[in-house]
Parts: sequence; C-alpha cells; structure tokens
Amino acid sequence: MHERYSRQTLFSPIGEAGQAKIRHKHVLLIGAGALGSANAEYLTRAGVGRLTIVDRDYVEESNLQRQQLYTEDDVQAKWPKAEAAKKHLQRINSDVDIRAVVMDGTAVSLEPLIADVDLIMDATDNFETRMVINDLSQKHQIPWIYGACVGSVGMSLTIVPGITPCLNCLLRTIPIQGMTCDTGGIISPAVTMTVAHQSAEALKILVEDWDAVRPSFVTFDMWRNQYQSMKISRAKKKDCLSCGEQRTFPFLTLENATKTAVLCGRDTVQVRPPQPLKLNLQKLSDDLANSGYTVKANPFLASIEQNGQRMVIFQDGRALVHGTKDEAHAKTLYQRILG
Amino acid sequence: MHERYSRQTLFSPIGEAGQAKIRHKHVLLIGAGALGSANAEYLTRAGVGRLTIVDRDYVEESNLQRQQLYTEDDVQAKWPKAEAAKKHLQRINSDVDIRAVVMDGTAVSLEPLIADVDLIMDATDNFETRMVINDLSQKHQIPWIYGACVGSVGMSLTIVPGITPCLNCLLRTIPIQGMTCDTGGIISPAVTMTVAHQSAEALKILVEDWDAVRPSFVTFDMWRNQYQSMKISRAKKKDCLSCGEQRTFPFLTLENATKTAVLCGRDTVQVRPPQPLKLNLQKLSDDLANSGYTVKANPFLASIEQNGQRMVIFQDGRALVHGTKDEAHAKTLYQRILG
Amino acid sequence: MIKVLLFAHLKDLIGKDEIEVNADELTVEQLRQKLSDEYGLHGLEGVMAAVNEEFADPDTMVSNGDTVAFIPPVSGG
Amino acid sequence: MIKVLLFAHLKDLIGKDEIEVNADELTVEQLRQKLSDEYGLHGLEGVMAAVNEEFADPDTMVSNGDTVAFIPPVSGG
Repeated sequence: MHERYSRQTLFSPIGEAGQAKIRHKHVLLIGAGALGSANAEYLTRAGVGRLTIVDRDYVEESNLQRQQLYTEDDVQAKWPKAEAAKKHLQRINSDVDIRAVVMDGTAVSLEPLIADVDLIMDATDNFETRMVINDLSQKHQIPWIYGACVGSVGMSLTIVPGITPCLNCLLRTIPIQGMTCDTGGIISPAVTMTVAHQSAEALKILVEDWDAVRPSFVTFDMWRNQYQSMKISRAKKKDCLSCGEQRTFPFLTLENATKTAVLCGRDTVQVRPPQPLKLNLQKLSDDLANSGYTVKANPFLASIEQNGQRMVIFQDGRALVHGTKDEAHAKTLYQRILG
Repeated sequence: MHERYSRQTLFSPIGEAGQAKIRHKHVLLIGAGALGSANAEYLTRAGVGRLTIVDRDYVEESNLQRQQLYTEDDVQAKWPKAEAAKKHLQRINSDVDIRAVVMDGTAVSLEPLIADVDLIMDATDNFETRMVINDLSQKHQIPWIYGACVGSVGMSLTIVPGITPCLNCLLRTIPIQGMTCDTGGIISPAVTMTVAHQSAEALKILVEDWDAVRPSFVTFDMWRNQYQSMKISRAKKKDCLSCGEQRTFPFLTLENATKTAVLCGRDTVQVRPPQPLKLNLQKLSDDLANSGYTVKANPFLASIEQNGQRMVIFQDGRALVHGTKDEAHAKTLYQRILG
Repeated sequence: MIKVLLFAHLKDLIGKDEIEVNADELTVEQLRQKLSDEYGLHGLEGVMAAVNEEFADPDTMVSNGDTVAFIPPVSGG
Repeated sequence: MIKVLLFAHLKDLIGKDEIEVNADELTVEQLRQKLSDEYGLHGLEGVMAAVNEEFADPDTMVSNGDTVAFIPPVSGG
C-alpha cells in the first residue's frame, strides 16, 4: 500500500483491507458548493477509486468564503464548479478517477449515472433534489448521506436502504424552504462540522464497517454551542412511499412540471430547455458579441451581459439568469437569446 | 464590504461590524499540519487581516491524506509546510497578509512573534509546545484555542485569560505522550471535526462575541459516534503556576535542556544547533554533492542522502534526521554534516 | 413538567434554549400547539421533534419528566 | 449505582462505552482504582474525568446516581 495512505491504514478499523476497499469504490457526489467541495477533497485525499461530481453552477466570488478547493482564478474564469473541483483534486491525488458532470441533478439526469455507484453523497442546497436522491437510493439500494447547513447550524443523517428509515419517513413532506433558505448567511464552521460527520460516515460505508454507521440523526449549532443526536430506529414507516412495503418512488415519477426555478437565497432564476441541447458556445458567443452583447466564454459556458442584465448559458442550454427572482421575466430574457 | 464576504456578513452575529473586526485582526497559528492547514484555510477564506503561520516541517507524501491545501507538487518539491500553505492561501484570498515562519516553535522562538497578536491557534502535535503556548497566552493576555486529534478522536478547548481556566489548570502535568501518539493513525474526519470547533471559536473571538464562546471542553469520536462536552468553569485553580495568583509561567522559564527530540509517531529525530544559524544552503548543497552525498535543495532546505540515511537541513541549522529514533545516533550524523 | 429544548433559530425566538412546560400527558402535536398559544413560539410546523433523544411523530405521546427537542430541518449546502 | 462512560480507546479496552459501578460515595481517584482492580480497566492515570458533565479533580466526590466520564487527552495535530 502507498506511503500516502499510511496514517489511514494505521487506523485499525480501516487497515490495509479497508484501504483496498476504498480504492475500489465509486462515490457519486451531488453538488460541488460548500459541502460538495469539502467532501470531494476528503474523499479524494482518502483515495476513493472513482468520484463523480455533479453540479449545475460556476464559481463566484461569494463562494470563496466557505467553499474549499476554489481560488480567485476560478472566479475570474467563471469555471463550472464540477470542472474547477476536478482540476484541483487531480493535483491533490492523481490516483483518483475524477469525473465532472456540469448539469442540473434531476430524477431524469441522475439515474443514468448510478449504475455502479457504491455511495451517494448529498451536497445539494434544496429538499427537492434530496427527495430525488432518497428515491434513487431506495430504488437502486445504494446508501446515501444527507448533509445540510445554514447560518451556524448543520445536520446529517446516514440512510442505508433496508436497514435505516429513509428521509421521506422522517420528513413526510418537503419542509417549507423559506424557513431555512440561506438568507441567514452561512459560516464555514457549520459547513466543516457537517462535512466531518458526512465524511466519517462515508469512510465507514466504503470499508463496509456497517456496525460503526451512526444510528442517529445529528444536528448542531456552532455559534449557540448546541449538539443533539436523536435515534431514528423506530422512525421507519411501513407505508412510506419511498422505502415502505408499497413503494412507488414518488419523487422519480412526479411530473417534472417546472422548467424554471428560483435559486434559494440568490437573486437568480434557472431556466432549462425542454430537452438538453448541445450548444456550439463559440458560435453563440460570436453571434451575440456581434449583436452588441458583452460576452465572456470558456469551454463550458458563456456569460452574457447587456444593459446590466447578466445571464450564464451552459453547453446543455441551461441558463442562470441573474438579477431577478421573476421566473416569467427570466424566461423572456432567455428566449430572447436562445429563441 | 466585499461581495466575497456577503454570506458571512449576512450571518447576524458577524454582520458588517464583525467583518470589519475580522479584517483588522492578527492570528498566530502554531503548526501547519492537519489542524494547521485546515484552520489556515478557513481563517484566510473568512478574511482575517493577518495570519502568521509557524511550522518546523516540510510536506511529505503521507501528509496528503489529511492535510488540506497541500498537493503532489509540494511533496515533490519538499516545500516547507508554512511556505507551501502561504503559496496556496494567497491564491485563495490575496487580501490576507500571510506570513510564513519556518522554525521550531519554542518559548524562545515564539515570544518575539506575539506583539500584536489577537488570537493564538494551536495546531501543534505535542503537549510541550501547548504548555508553552498556554504560558504565553497568560503572560500576554491573548486567548488561544486548543485542538488535538488522533485516530477518530478529537477535542478542543477555548482559553480566555482572566475568564476561563487554562490548560495547566486542567492537566496539571503533561500527559504521557505514548498513550496518544499517532501510532494509531488518523482519519480526516477527526481533523475536520476538531477544526470545525476551533474555527467557530476563532470567529467568535475575532468578532469579540465573548458571550458566544463555548464554556466547555468538548471531545468526540467520529468512528465510535461519541460526543461529550464538560463544563470547566469550576476548574480554575488559584494556585495554578500559569494563570493563578502566584503565576510563574513555568513553561517559559524551564531550562530548554534538550536540543534533540524524537518526533511523535515518526521514525525521525529533530536536532537543533545551540544558536539558530543562517546557512548558505546553496554552498552547503554544492559542498555535500562534491563529497558524494545525494542532495536535493530548494530555497528553504536541503535534503541529503547517503547509504540510505536521509536528513533534511533547514536554513536555521535545524535538521530532521530520518530513519532513526536514536537521539545520540542522530546527533552524530548531524555533526558529521555540520561539524 | 416537560423539558423543551429549542435548537438553532428557535432559541432566538424566545431568547433561551430550554423551557419547562407544565403538562402531564399530551401528543407532540398538542405540545406544539401549546407552545404557540401560551409561549408565543410560532412556526413549529414542519419542525422535527425528538422525545428523550428519539425521533417522534406528531402523535407520539409526551409525559411528565420527558425531554422534547425541536429541531428545524435545514436545506442549505 | 454510578454510571461510567468510557471514551475513545477506553471503550475498546472492555468492549463497551458504558458500565454501571456499584458504589455509593467515593472520590474520582478511588473510582479509578476500583475500575482498575475490579474491571481490569487500567491506564486511567492522566485521563481527564467529568462528573455530571463538569470537569472533575481526583478528589471530587462521586455519589450514587452520578455519571462519570473518562476522557483520555490526545496530543496529535
């Protein structure tokens, strides 16, 4: 075994055998923001075999305060987070097979990615996507690790299909977003604390030490000095639509009605085309520049500005329309560009 | 205020006023290993005014599994940790004044650094240095934050002179090292968890939110799923030699007898010259290469090998003699090189 | 007496993280209602509850001497 | 009964993280000795102790119904 992993193999619950297991596992990480970038770094340092990172966003200045891996250069280049993470992770551990997927994680887009996945890590910023992950986890019998944070607060739960309750057992409905949306800001220790719990659970699952998996939901507040864990073994519901006897995986079959979404805590609307496109970003950029738009492009996206209105278009036709929370207005602006 | 810190100023216990305070504070970080590199990253992302990083070591392959910031290139170049950290931190936040100090932190070497320091962060790997920090903290009335980790275990305590007990009140003697030396390995979640606590406390102290400072000693085990905090308000000792009525700061005045030390958990001995030197590393390297040694140098150190015996000499004359735990043997090898 | 622990922003709503409620036997849902009516602690709908450190449903019974923690789920990441 | 909580590697020494000790009134130091003599739990010298979640000295008294946690200090970093 490598000198690189010597301190980890010295830890007896991992050992040489556990390290060999880690080296052959595939983790799917959904989100490359605060929780995602940190989890990606620790999984890569630990030597996971393959890491697939899905993210729909690009690096902005306001991310640098709490999203590790990213640098000022990534902000300048408007690099997509998944690709920026991959670039930094390869410098940290060239033995890990890192795959970056720049897209919006939905029931439709995520399912093709999970064929040989051993663990799904949650680093999303909304409960809709988490419920999709929860259903995918149950349908394909893959464990997943919920993590979330806002302000100085964080929480985590490990979900092992067939053993623990699932997130749908606990929440039953998607909680009202407004209450917890990141209008209250966020400090890095809340991120770090959440990631400590998620990455510990990830290692246990990767080395298959199932007895060590935390059997409780944990929550904490780093500013108010609170830490609470609650047992969840009796929370499993026989009638749960995600993991119960008559499971229907409701979040995979739900009509994916809205093609636009206001991003939580940001003055930004995401607009998606009916079908993913494969845009020629270079040609689009040239055309728009000729039409009087200010355009800045990289291989993954084009940032377009006119009259103080800014929009970022990804290769798959998805756009982030900045400076508005009005979905209709965002759609109008989008159609003006992409017809 | 910068867009960069927008999520942190939105967090109301910090706000614009707190952020302005953070921007004017100076943190002294002792150690740039696992706890040090992570604490350095979060303080830099949070926008601390000045960060001084002291470390005696250089980046090795076995560090990459848990020490953030560092990359494979740093291992190749044998870059000193303090300098490697500085290089990466500047790419993350060019607004922070980062100072790297490559040296062994002792009572004599640290005291000149703390003139205008607002907070000392502990990221050392031994109790001797922590007791020195504890005495410096009391003598100069600067808060410090103890953090330590091994295996899957970590702990932290915030020490505010005049308010809380000090580490000497709690420990009374330096605990037996052997018990906790890193022969049991270490996993990154134990590091991350410790850093989450340390960095939260650092932010509270930097924004001067003294009521929020955690009034308890906290300890946790990420594999065994344990978390415990204990109140320490009644642990302050009137007769404590570090913070009591008749304080003598014993760890500042102790005869610094040994000039050699076996590094915990490593097959390495550190040898120090009686007085710090200012070596011409280029000339030394050339001379040694001419004498048949294999030499690899960078601006901060020279790595010297002969007959499988390896030694790294820093500019101040300090050496890390690898492949031995025998102090006498290490000293002999050292004197063969530096007379 | 039922001991009620309030986490995260719930603490700030009434300025303390622990209150004692004079009640003998009621459901978690009834306790929520009582906290809203008598303590002005609104917005507990959708908040998770634990009784004696075990996850509780709205109809879980709470008795004299129990400790109930209210934990608001968060979605950021 | 005194409830004793064992942290970190102490848990592995006897295979569980919680034991009940039959004692009425003794000091932390005497409890350490008793654990060594009767439970084979050696190496508690230099280990920090908390009684009911409050830091305890060797001569702190422990009574029936108290919870004592033993926490070995660590030095790595």
